Amino acid sequence: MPTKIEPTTDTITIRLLHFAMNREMLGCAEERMTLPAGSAAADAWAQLVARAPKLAKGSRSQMVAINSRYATLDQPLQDGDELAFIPPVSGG
Amino acid sequence: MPTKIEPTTDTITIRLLHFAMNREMLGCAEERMTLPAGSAAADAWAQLVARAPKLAKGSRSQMVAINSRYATLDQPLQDGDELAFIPPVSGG
Amino acid sequence: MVHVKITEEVITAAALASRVRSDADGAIVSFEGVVRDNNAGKGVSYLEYEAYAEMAEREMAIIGSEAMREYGATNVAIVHRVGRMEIGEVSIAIAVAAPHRREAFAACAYTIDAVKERVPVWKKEQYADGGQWLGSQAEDKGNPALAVLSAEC
Amino acid sequence: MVHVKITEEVITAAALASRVRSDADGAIVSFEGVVRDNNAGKGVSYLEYEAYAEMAEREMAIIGSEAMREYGATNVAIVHRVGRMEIGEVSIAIAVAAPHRREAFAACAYTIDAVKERVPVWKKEQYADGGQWLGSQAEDKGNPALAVLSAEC
Repeated sequence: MPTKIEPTTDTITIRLLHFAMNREMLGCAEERMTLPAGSAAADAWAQLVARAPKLAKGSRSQMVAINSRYATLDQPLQDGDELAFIPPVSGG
Repeated sequence: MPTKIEPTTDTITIRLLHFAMNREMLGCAEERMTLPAGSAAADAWAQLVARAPKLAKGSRSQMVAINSRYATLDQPLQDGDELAFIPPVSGG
Repeated sequence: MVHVKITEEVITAAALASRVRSDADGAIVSFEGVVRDNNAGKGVSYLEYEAYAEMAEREMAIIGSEAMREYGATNVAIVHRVGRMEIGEVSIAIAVAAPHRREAFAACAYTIDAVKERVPVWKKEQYADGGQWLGSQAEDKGNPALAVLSAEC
Repeated sequence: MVHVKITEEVITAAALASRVRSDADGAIVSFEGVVRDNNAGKGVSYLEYEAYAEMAEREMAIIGSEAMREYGATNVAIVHRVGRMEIGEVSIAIAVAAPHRREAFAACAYTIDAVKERVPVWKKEQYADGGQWLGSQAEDKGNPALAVLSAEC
Protein backbone atom coordinates (compact mmCIF):
# COMPACT_ATOMS: atom_id res chain seq x y z
CA MET A 1 0.00 0.00 0.00
CA PRO A 2 1.29 3.48 -0.77
CA THR A 3 2.07 5.70 2.18
CA LYS A 4 -0.87 7.88 3.10
CA ILE A 5 -0.07 11.52 2.51
CA GLU A 6 -1.47 14.02 5.00
CA PRO A 7 -2.99 17.19 3.49
CA THR A 8 -0.62 20.17 3.79
CA THR A 9 0.13 23.16 1.61
CA ASP A 10 2.43 20.84 -0.30
CA THR A 11 -0.40 18.51 -1.20
CA ILE A 12 -3.53 18.64 -3.33
CA THR A 13 -6.78 16.81 -2.86
CA ILE A 14 -8.69 15.73 -5.93
CA ARG A 15 -12.02 14.04 -6.56
CA LEU A 16 -11.69 10.78 -8.47
CA LEU A 17 -14.59 9.23 -10.39
CA HIS A 18 -14.60 5.56 -11.40
CA PHE A 19 -16.74 4.14 -14.16
CA ALA A 20 -17.74 0.79 -15.62
CA MET A 21 -15.07 -1.90 -15.25
CA ASN A 22 -12.85 0.49 -13.31
CA ARG A 23 -15.64 1.10 -10.82
CA GLU A 24 -16.24 -2.60 -10.41
CA MET A 25 -12.57 -3.38 -9.90
CA LEU A 26 -12.12 -0.56 -7.41
CA GLY A 27 -15.39 -1.22 -5.62
CA CYS A 28 -16.46 2.41 -5.53
CA ALA A 29 -17.72 5.12 -7.89
CA GLU A 30 -16.08 8.11 -6.28
CA GLU A 31 -13.33 8.93 -3.82
CA ARG A 32 -11.02 11.72 -2.71
CA MET A 33 -7.29 11.31 -3.11
CA THR A 34 -4.51 13.43 -1.66
CA LEU A 35 -1.33 13.69 -3.69
CA PRO A 36 1.88 15.71 -3.53
CA ALA A 37 1.52 19.11 -5.20
CA GLY A 38 2.61 18.83 -8.83
CA SER A 39 1.21 15.35 -9.23
CA ALA A 40 -0.36 14.39 -12.54
CA ALA A 41 -3.07 11.91 -13.56
CA ALA A 42 -0.39 9.27 -14.03
CA ASP A 43 0.46 9.47 -10.33
CA ALA A 44 -3.15 8.91 -9.35
CA TRP A 45 -3.38 5.94 -11.70
CA ALA A 46 -0.29 4.40 -10.11
CA GLN A 47 -2.00 4.57 -6.73
CA LEU A 48 -5.15 2.96 -8.09
CA VAL A 49 -3.22 0.13 -9.73
CA ALA A 50 -1.32 -0.47 -6.52
CA ARG A 51 -4.66 -0.91 -4.78
CA ALA A 52 -6.36 -2.94 -7.53
CA PRO A 53 -3.67 -4.69 -9.60
CA LYS A 54 -6.28 -6.01 -12.05
CA LEU A 55 -6.54 -2.45 -13.38
CA ALA A 56 -3.03 -2.77 -14.83
CA LYS A 57 -4.29 -4.86 -17.72
CA GLY A 58 -6.29 -1.90 -18.98
CA SER A 59 -3.61 0.73 -18.40
CA ARG A 60 -2.80 1.31 -22.03
CA SER A 61 -6.42 1.80 -23.06
CA GLN A 62 -7.44 4.40 -20.45
CA MET A 63 -8.12 7.97 -21.48
CA VAL A 64 -7.91 10.76 -18.91
CA ALA A 65 -10.46 13.48 -18.14
CA ILE A 66 -9.83 16.44 -15.85
CA ASN A 67 -12.90 18.49 -14.91
CA SER A 68 -15.00 16.75 -17.61
CA ARG A 69 -12.52 17.42 -20.42
CA TYR A 70 -10.16 15.03 -22.09
CA ALA A 71 -6.67 15.74 -20.82
CA THR A 72 -3.18 14.30 -20.90
CA LEU A 73 -1.60 12.02 -18.36
CA ASP A 74 1.13 14.47 -17.53
CA GLN A 75 -1.02 17.56 -17.03
CA PRO A 76 -0.41 18.77 -13.46
CA LEU A 77 -3.46 18.44 -11.23
CA GLN A 78 -4.81 21.33 -9.20
CA ASP A 79 -6.33 21.11 -5.76
CA GLY A 80 -10.06 20.40 -6.14
CA ASP A 81 -9.80 18.94 -9.65
CA GLU A 82 -12.19 16.20 -10.72
CA LEU A 83 -10.20 13.41 -12.31
CA ALA A 84 -11.61 10.41 -14.17
CA PHE A 85 -9.97 7.57 -16.02
CA ILE A 86 -12.02 6.66 -19.08
CA PRO A 87 -11.87 2.99 -20.03
CA PRO A 88 -12.71 2.22 -23.68
CA VAL A 89 -16.14 3.71 -24.32
CA SER A 90 -19.02 1.66 -25.74
CA GLY A 91 -21.98 4.02 -25.91
CA GLY A 92 -24.49 4.41 -28.70
CA MET B 1 -57.63 17.04 -85.12
CA PRO B 2 -56.91 13.36 -85.72
CA THR B 3 -59.67 11.34 -87.32
CA LYS B 4 -61.82 9.68 -84.69
CA ILE B 5 -61.51 5.91 -84.90
CA GLU B 6 -64.68 3.89 -84.30
CA PRO B 7 -64.25 0.83 -82.06
CA THR B 8 -64.16 -2.40 -84.06
CA THR B 9 -62.32 -5.68 -83.68
CA ASP B 10 -59.41 -3.93 -85.34
CA THR B 11 -59.17 -1.35 -82.59
CA ILE B 12 -58.25 -1.27 -78.91
CA THR B 13 -59.54 1.01 -76.22
CA ILE B 14 -57.20 2.05 -73.45
CA ARG B 15 -57.52 4.08 -70.30
CA LEU B 16 -55.19 7.08 -70.22
CA LEU B 17 -54.18 8.80 -66.98
CA HIS B 18 -52.75 12.32 -66.95
CA PHE B 19 -50.70 13.75 -64.11
CA ALA B 20 -49.24 17.06 -62.98
CA MET B 21 -48.33 19.39 -65.86
CA ASN B 22 -49.70 16.91 -68.38
CA ARG B 23 -53.04 16.90 -66.61
CA GLU B 24 -53.14 20.68 -66.53
CA MET B 25 -52.25 21.01 -70.21
CA LEU B 26 -54.80 18.40 -71.24
CA GLY B 27 -57.49 19.66 -68.90
CA CYS B 28 -58.43 16.22 -67.59
CA ALA B 29 -57.02 13.50 -65.33
CA GLU B 30 -58.37 10.50 -67.16
CA GLU B 31 -59.82 9.56 -70.51
CA ARG B 32 -60.45 6.62 -72.80
CA MET B 33 -58.74 6.49 -76.16
CA THR B 34 -59.44 4.18 -79.05
CA LEU B 35 -56.49 3.28 -81.27
CA PRO B 36 -55.82 0.86 -84.12
CA ALA B 37 -54.86 -2.60 -82.91
CA GLY B 38 -51.09 -2.82 -82.66
CA SER B 39 -50.72 0.79 -81.53
CA ALA B 40 -48.05 1.61 -78.99
CA ALA B 41 -47.68 4.34 -76.34
CA ALA B 42 -45.96 6.53 -78.91
CA ASP B 43 -49.16 6.58 -80.97
CA ALA B 44 -51.23 7.68 -78.02
CA TRP B 45 -48.72 10.42 -77.25
CA ALA B 46 -48.94 11.70 -80.82
CA GLN B 47 -52.69 12.07 -80.42
CA LEU B 48 -52.28 13.95 -77.15
CA VAL B 49 -49.71 16.32 -78.62
CA ALA B 50 -51.97 16.99 -81.59
CA ARG B 51 -54.65 18.02 -79.14
CA ALA B 52 -52.42 20.01 -76.77
CA PRO B 53 -49.35 21.16 -78.69
CA LYS B 54 -47.77 22.58 -75.53
CA LEU B 55 -47.10 18.98 -74.50
CA ALA B 56 -44.53 18.70 -77.27
CA LYS B 57 -41.98 20.67 -75.29
CA GLY B 58 -41.88 17.87 -72.71
CA SER B 59 -41.84 14.99 -75.15
CA ARG B 60 -38.26 13.95 -74.59
CA SER B 61 -38.62 13.85 -70.82
CA GLN B 62 -41.73 11.67 -70.56
CA MET B 63 -41.50 8.14 -69.23
CA VAL B 64 -44.18 5.60 -70.05
CA ALA B 65 -46.14 3.33 -67.72
CA ILE B 66 -48.44 0.54 -68.82
CA ASN B 67 -50.62 -0.98 -66.11
CA SER B 68 -48.60 0.74 -63.36
CA ARG B 69 -45.25 -0.50 -64.63
CA TYR B 70 -42.56 1.39 -66.46
CA ALA B 71 -42.66 0.33 -70.10
CA THR B 72 -41.18 1.29 -73.43
CA LEU B 73 -42.70 3.57 -76.00
CA ASP B 74 -42.89 0.89 -78.63
CA GLN B 75 -44.49 -1.82 -76.51
CA PRO B 76 -47.78 -2.78 -78.22
CA LEU B 77 -50.85 -1.84 -76.21
CA GLN B 78 -53.59 -4.32 -75.40
CA ASP B 79 -57.28 -3.57 -75.21
CA GLY B 80 -58.07 -2.42 -71.67
CA ASP B 81 -54.54 -1.34 -70.80
CA GLU B 82 -54.01 1.58 -68.45
CA LEU B 83 -51.46 3.92 -70.01
CA ALA B 84 -49.82 6.89 -68.30
CA PHE B 85 -47.15 9.28 -69.44
CA ILE B 86 -44.88 10.18 -66.55
CA PRO B 87 -43.45 13.68 -66.71
CA PRO B 88 -40.23 14.22 -64.71
CA VAL B 89 -41.00 13.14 -61.16
CA SER B 90 -40.37 15.40 -58.19
CA GLY B 91 -41.54 13.45 -55.17
CA GLY B 92 -39.83 13.13 -51.84
CA MET C 1 -40.96 -6.69 -44.82
CA VAL C 2 -41.73 -3.61 -46.88
CA HIS C 3 -44.57 -1.26 -45.93
CA VAL C 4 -45.61 1.43 -48.41
CA LYS C 5 -48.48 3.89 -48.65
CA ILE C 6 -49.64 6.96 -50.51
CA THR C 7 -51.93 8.92 -48.24
CA GLU C 8 -53.62 12.29 -47.79
CA GLU C 9 -53.20 12.07 -44.02
CA VAL C 10 -50.47 13.64 -41.89
CA ILE C 11 -47.44 11.34 -41.73
CA THR C 12 -44.44 10.95 -39.40
CA ALA C 13 -41.37 8.73 -39.34
CA ALA C 14 -42.16 7.99 -35.71
CA ALA C 15 -45.23 6.00 -36.71
CA LEU C 16 -43.02 3.83 -38.92
CA ALA C 17 -40.11 3.14 -36.56
CA SER C 18 -41.95 0.57 -34.48
CA ARG C 19 -43.20 -1.15 -37.63
CA VAL C 20 -39.72 -1.88 -38.98
CA ARG C 21 -37.83 -3.02 -35.88
CA SER C 22 -37.16 -6.67 -35.12
CA ASP C 23 -35.28 -8.06 -32.13
CA ALA C 24 -32.10 -8.62 -34.12
CA ASP C 25 -31.93 -4.97 -35.19
CA GLY C 26 -29.62 -2.51 -33.50
CA ALA C 27 -30.26 0.52 -35.69
CA ILE C 28 -33.23 2.43 -37.04
CA VAL C 29 -32.56 5.29 -39.45
CA SER C 30 -35.43 7.54 -40.44
CA PHE C 31 -35.84 10.23 -43.04
CA GLU C 32 -38.48 12.93 -43.19
CA GLY C 33 -38.80 15.22 -46.18
CA VAL C 34 -40.24 18.50 -44.96
CA VAL C 35 -41.77 21.42 -46.84
CA ARG C 36 -39.22 24.24 -46.87
CA ASP C 37 -40.03 27.93 -46.98
CA ASN C 38 -37.84 28.46 -50.04
CA ASN C 39 -36.34 26.76 -53.06
CA ALA C 40 -32.97 28.13 -54.11
CA GLY C 41 -33.86 31.31 -52.28
CA LYS C 42 -37.31 31.86 -53.83
CA GLY C 43 -40.04 32.04 -51.19
CA VAL C 44 -42.48 29.11 -51.17
CA SER C 45 -45.99 29.56 -49.73
CA TYR C 46 -47.04 25.90 -49.74
CA LEU C 47 -46.73 22.75 -51.85
CA GLU C 48 -49.13 20.48 -53.63
CA TYR C 49 -48.17 16.87 -54.25
CA GLU C 50 -49.87 14.59 -56.72
CA ALA C 51 -49.21 10.87 -57.26
CA TYR C 52 -50.04 8.04 -59.58
CA ALA C 53 -50.91 6.23 -56.39
CA GLU C 54 -51.15 2.63 -57.52
CA MET C 55 -47.91 2.80 -59.46
CA ALA C 56 -46.16 4.85 -56.78
CA GLU C 57 -46.93 2.21 -54.18
CA ARG C 58 -45.70 -0.51 -56.51
CA GLU C 59 -42.44 1.35 -57.19
CA MET C 60 -41.90 2.12 -53.51
CA ALA C 61 -42.33 -1.56 -52.71
CA ILE C 62 -39.71 -2.45 -55.31
CA ILE C 63 -37.33 0.16 -53.89
CA GLY C 64 -37.86 -1.18 -50.38
CA SER C 65 -37.02 -4.69 -51.56
CA GLU C 66 -33.87 -3.40 -53.19
CA ALA C 67 -32.87 -1.66 -49.96
CA MET C 68 -33.23 -4.97 -48.15
CA ARG C 69 -31.48 -7.10 -50.74
CA GLU C 70 -28.68 -4.74 -51.70
CA TYR C 71 -28.06 -2.82 -48.48
CA GLY C 72 -28.90 -5.32 -45.75
CA ALA C 73 -31.98 -3.63 -44.32
CA THR C 74 -34.25 -5.91 -42.30
CA ASN C 75 -37.43 -3.95 -42.96
CA VAL C 76 -38.31 -0.76 -44.79
CA ALA C 77 -41.36 1.53 -44.54
CA ILE C 78 -42.08 4.34 -46.99
CA VAL C 79 -45.11 6.62 -46.88
CA HIS C 80 -45.67 9.61 -49.14
CA ARG C 81 -48.31 12.19 -48.48
CA VAL C 82 -50.25 13.88 -51.28
CA GLY C 83 -52.38 17.02 -51.42
CA ARG C 84 -51.62 20.45 -50.03
CA MET C 85 -48.84 20.76 -47.45
CA GLU C 86 -47.75 23.80 -45.47
CA ILE C 87 -44.22 24.82 -44.50
CA GLY C 88 -42.88 22.34 -41.93
CA GLU C 89 -45.21 19.50 -42.85
CA VAL C 90 -43.78 16.10 -43.73
CA SER C 91 -44.22 15.04 -47.35
CA ILE C 92 -42.35 11.73 -47.14
CA ALA C 93 -41.35 9.54 -44.22
CA ILE C 94 -39.02 6.55 -44.43
CA ALA C 95 -37.86 4.22 -41.68
CA VAL C 96 -35.28 1.48 -42.09
CA ALA C 97 -34.16 -1.10 -39.53
CA ALA C 98 -30.97 -3.13 -39.77
CA PRO C 99 -28.69 -5.07 -37.45
CA HIS C 100 -26.02 -2.34 -37.65
CA ARG C 101 -26.03 1.37 -38.33
CA ARG C 102 -24.02 1.47 -41.53
CA GLU C 103 -26.52 -0.78 -43.30
CA ALA C 104 -29.41 1.27 -41.95
CA PHE C 105 -27.92 4.59 -43.09
CA ALA C 106 -27.00 3.25 -46.52
CA ALA C 107 -30.39 1.63 -47.05
CA CYS C 108 -32.30 4.75 -45.97
CA ALA C 109 -30.22 7.06 -48.17
CA TYR C 110 -30.66 4.66 -51.09
CA THR C 111 -34.40 4.58 -50.53
CA ILE C 112 -34.97 8.34 -50.64
CA ASP C 113 -32.61 8.71 -53.61
CA ALA C 114 -34.51 6.03 -55.54
CA VAL C 115 -37.90 7.47 -54.59
CA LYS C 116 -36.88 10.87 -55.92
CA GLU C 117 -35.60 9.32 -59.09
CA ARG C 118 -38.45 7.10 -60.15
CA VAL C 119 -41.58 7.08 -58.02
CA PRO C 120 -44.41 8.83 -59.93
CA VAL C 121 -45.07 11.72 -57.56
CA TRP C 122 -45.07 15.39 -58.54
CA LYS C 123 -44.65 18.53 -56.53
CA LYS C 124 -46.06 21.92 -57.41
CA GLU C 125 -44.53 24.86 -55.60
CA GLN C 126 -46.87 27.72 -54.84
CA TYR C 127 -45.40 31.19 -54.58
CA ALA C 128 -46.94 34.52 -53.77
CA ASP C 129 -47.18 35.08 -57.54
CA GLY C 130 -48.24 31.70 -58.91
CA GLY C 131 -47.21 28.06 -59.01
CA GLN C 132 -44.87 25.74 -60.83
CA TRP C 133 -44.52 22.00 -61.20
CA LEU C 134 -41.02 20.94 -60.28
CA GLY C 135 -39.24 18.74 -62.75
CA SER C 136 -40.78 20.64 -65.63
CA GLN C 137 -37.48 22.48 -65.95
CA ALA C 138 -35.53 19.24 -65.77
CA GLU C 139 -33.07 18.63 -68.54
CA ASP C 140 -34.16 16.35 -71.33
CA LYS C 141 -33.04 12.82 -70.64
CA GLY C 142 -35.98 10.70 -71.64
CA ASN C 143 -37.26 9.23 -74.83
CA PRO C 144 -35.72 10.52 -78.03
CA ALA C 145 -38.32 8.55 -79.93
CA LEU C 146 -41.04 10.79 -78.52
CA ALA C 147 -39.22 13.91 -79.61
CA VAL C 148 -39.13 12.67 -83.16
CA LEU C 149 -42.76 11.78 -82.95
CA SER C 150 -43.88 15.10 -81.63
CA ALA C 151 -41.85 16.88 -84.24
CA GLU C 152 -44.06 15.14 -86.78
CA CYS C 153 -47.28 16.49 -85.35
CA MET D 1 -28.80 24.78 -31.91
CA VAL D 2 -27.54 21.66 -30.19
CA HIS D 3 -29.68 19.81 -27.66
CA VAL D 4 -28.07 17.07 -25.57
CA LYS D 5 -29.12 14.99 -22.60
CA ILE D 6 -28.18 11.93 -20.57
CA THR D 7 -31.34 10.51 -19.03
CA GLU D 8 -32.76 7.46 -17.32
CA GLU D 9 -36.11 7.98 -19.04
CA VAL D 10 -37.39 6.25 -22.17
CA ILE D 11 -36.22 8.13 -25.28
CA THR D 12 -37.35 8.34 -28.92
CA ALA D 13 -36.08 10.12 -31.99
CA ALA D 14 -39.65 11.30 -32.59
CA ALA D 15 -39.47 13.57 -29.56
CA LEU D 16 -36.38 15.22 -31.06
CA ALA D 17 -37.52 15.74 -34.65
CA SER D 18 -39.76 18.70 -33.89
CA ARG D 19 -36.99 20.27 -31.79
CA VAL D 20 -34.48 20.41 -34.63
CA ARG D 21 -36.58 21.58 -37.58
CA SER D 22 -36.58 25.17 -38.80
CA ASP D 23 -38.58 26.57 -41.73
CA ALA D 24 -35.57 26.51 -44.06
CA ASP D 25 -35.00 22.78 -43.50
CA GLY D 26 -36.14 20.21 -46.03
CA ALA D 27 -34.71 17.10 -44.39
CA ILE D 28 -34.69 15.48 -40.97
CA VAL D 29 -32.59 12.36 -40.50
CA SER D 30 -32.93 10.42 -37.27
CA PHE D 31 -30.98 7.58 -35.74
CA GLU D 32 -32.08 5.25 -32.98
CA GLY D 33 -29.71 2.76 -31.44
CA VAL D 34 -31.75 -0.18 -30.21
CA VAL D 35 -30.91 -3.05 -27.84
CA ARG D 36 -30.38 -6.17 -29.95
CA ASP D 37 -31.04 -9.71 -28.81
CA ASN D 38 -27.52 -10.80 -29.75
CA ASN D 39 -23.97 -9.59 -30.25
CA ALA D 40 -22.04 -11.48 -32.89
CA GLY D 41 -24.46 -14.35 -32.40
CA LYS D 42 -24.27 -14.56 -28.60
CA GLY D 43 -27.66 -14.13 -26.97
CA VAL D 44 -28.11 -10.93 -24.97
CA SER D 45 -30.69 -10.76 -22.15
CA TYR D 46 -30.55 -7.03 -21.52
CA LEU D 47 -28.07 -4.15 -21.36
CA GLU D 48 -26.90 -1.74 -18.70
CA TYR D 49 -25.52 1.63 -19.71
CA GLU D 50 -23.48 3.88 -17.48
CA ALA D 51 -22.26 7.40 -18.26
CA TYR D 52 -20.01 10.08 -16.93
CA ALA D 53 -23.03 12.29 -17.39
CA GLU D 54 -21.57 15.77 -17.12
CA MET D 55 -18.69 14.99 -19.45
CA ALA D 56 -20.88 12.98 -21.83
CA GLU D 57 -23.22 15.94 -22.26
CA ARG D 58 -20.27 18.23 -22.87
CA GLU D 59 -18.79 15.90 -25.48
CA MET D 60 -22.15 15.41 -27.20
CA ALA D 61 -22.56 19.19 -27.41
CA ILE D 62 -19.13 19.47 -29.04
CA ILE D 63 -20.02 16.71 -31.51
CA GLY D 64 -23.30 18.42 -32.36
CA SER D 65 -21.45 21.67 -33.05
CA GLU D 66 -19.04 19.82 -35.31
CA ALA D 67 -21.96 18.27 -37.20
CA MET D 68 -23.34 21.75 -37.80
CA ARG D 69 -20.06 23.40 -38.73
CA GLU D 70 -18.51 20.61 -40.79
CA TYR D 71 -21.59 18.92 -42.30
CA GLY D 72 -24.07 21.75 -42.70
CA ALA D 73 -26.67 20.63 -40.17
CA THR D 74 -29.00 23.36 -38.98
CA ASN D 75 -29.72 21.79 -35.58
CA VAL D 76 -28.72 18.58 -33.83
CA ALA D 77 -30.28 16.77 -30.88
CA ILE D 78 -28.60 13.86 -29.09
CA VAL D 79 -30.03 12.02 -26.09
CA HIS D 80 -28.48 8.93 -24.51
CA ARG D 81 -30.33 6.80 -22.03
CA VAL D 82 -28.58 5.12 -19.08
CA GLY D 83 -29.59 2.30 -16.76
CA ARG D 84 -31.10 -1.05 -17.64
CA MET D 85 -32.60 -1.50 -21.10
CA GLU D 86 -34.49 -4.46 -22.52
CA ILE D 87 -34.35 -5.83 -26.06
CA GLY D 88 -35.97 -3.35 -28.43
CA GLU D 89 -35.52 -0.31 -26.20
CA VAL D 90 -33.77 2.76 -27.55
CA SER D 91 -30.38 3.55 -25.98
CA ILE D 92 -29.53 6.57 -28.09
CA ALA D 93 -31.63 8.88 -30.25
CA ILE D 94 -30.26 11.50 -32.62
CA ALA D 95 -32.13 13.90 -34.88
CA VAL D 96 -30.52 16.23 -37.39
CA ALA D 97 -32.20 18.86 -39.56
CA ALA D 98 -30.64 20.42 -42.64
CA PRO D 99 -31.80 22.25 -45.75
CA HIS D 100 -31.08 19.18 -47.92
CA ARG D 101 -30.94 15.46 -47.33
CA ARG D 102 -27.29 14.80 -48.09
CA GLU D 103 -26.17 17.17 -45.36
CA ALA D 104 -28.67 15.67 -42.93
CA PHE D 105 -27.55 12.09 -43.62
CA ALA D 106 -23.85 12.98 -43.41
CA ALA D 107 -24.27 14.97 -40.21
CA CYS D 108 -26.34 12.25 -38.53
CA ALA D 109 -23.89 9.49 -39.48
CA TYR D 110 -20.99 11.63 -38.29
CA THR D 111 -22.74 12.27 -34.99
CA ILE D 112 -23.33 8.63 -34.08
CA ASP D 113 -19.82 7.67 -35.19
CA ALA D 114 -18.29 10.39 -33.01
CA VAL D 115 -20.51 9.51 -30.05
CA LYS D 116 -19.38 5.89 -30.21
CA GLU D 117 -15.78 6.97 -30.44
CA ARG D 118 -15.44 9.44 -27.63
CA VAL D 119 -18.48 10.06 -25.45
CA PRO D 120 -17.88 8.53 -21.99
CA VAL D 121 -20.70 5.99 -21.93
CA TRP D 122 -20.25 2.28 -21.25
CA LYS D 123 -22.42 -0.69 -22.05
CA LYS D 124 -22.54 -3.94 -20.10
CA GLU D 125 -24.10 -6.87 -21.89
CA GLN D 126 -25.97 -9.30 -19.71
CA TYR D 127 -26.18 -12.90 -20.86
CA ALA D 128 -27.88 -15.92 -19.38
CA ASP D 129 -24.51 -16.78 -17.78
CA GLY D 130 -23.14 -13.43 -16.66
CA GLY D 131 -22.24 -9.99 -17.93
CA GLN D 132 -19.45 -8.17 -19.67
CA TRP D 133 -18.47 -4.55 -20.21
CA LEU D 134 -18.01 -3.91 -23.88
CA GLY D 135 -14.83 -2.19 -24.87
CA SER D 136 -12.89 -4.11 -22.23
CA GLN D 137 -11.70 -6.38 -25.01
CA ALA D 138 -10.73 -3.44 -27.19
CA GLU D 139 -7.24 -3.43 -28.58
CA ASP D 140 -4.70 -1.33 -26.79
CA LYS D 141 -4.50 2.08 -28.39
CA GLY D 142 -4.27 4.41 -25.46
CA ASN D 143 -1.56 5.76 -23.27
CA PRO D 144 1.82 4.03 -23.45
CA ALA D 145 2.93 6.18 -20.52
CA LEU D 146 0.38 4.44 -18.30
CA ALA D 147 1.62 1.03 -19.32
CA VAL D 148 5.12 1.91 -18.23
CA LEU D 149 3.83 3.32 -15.02
CA SER D 150 1.74 0.33 -14.15
CA ALA D 151 4.63 -1.95 -14.91
CA GLU D 152 6.47 -0.19 -12.08
CA CYS D 153 3.76 -0.94 -9.54
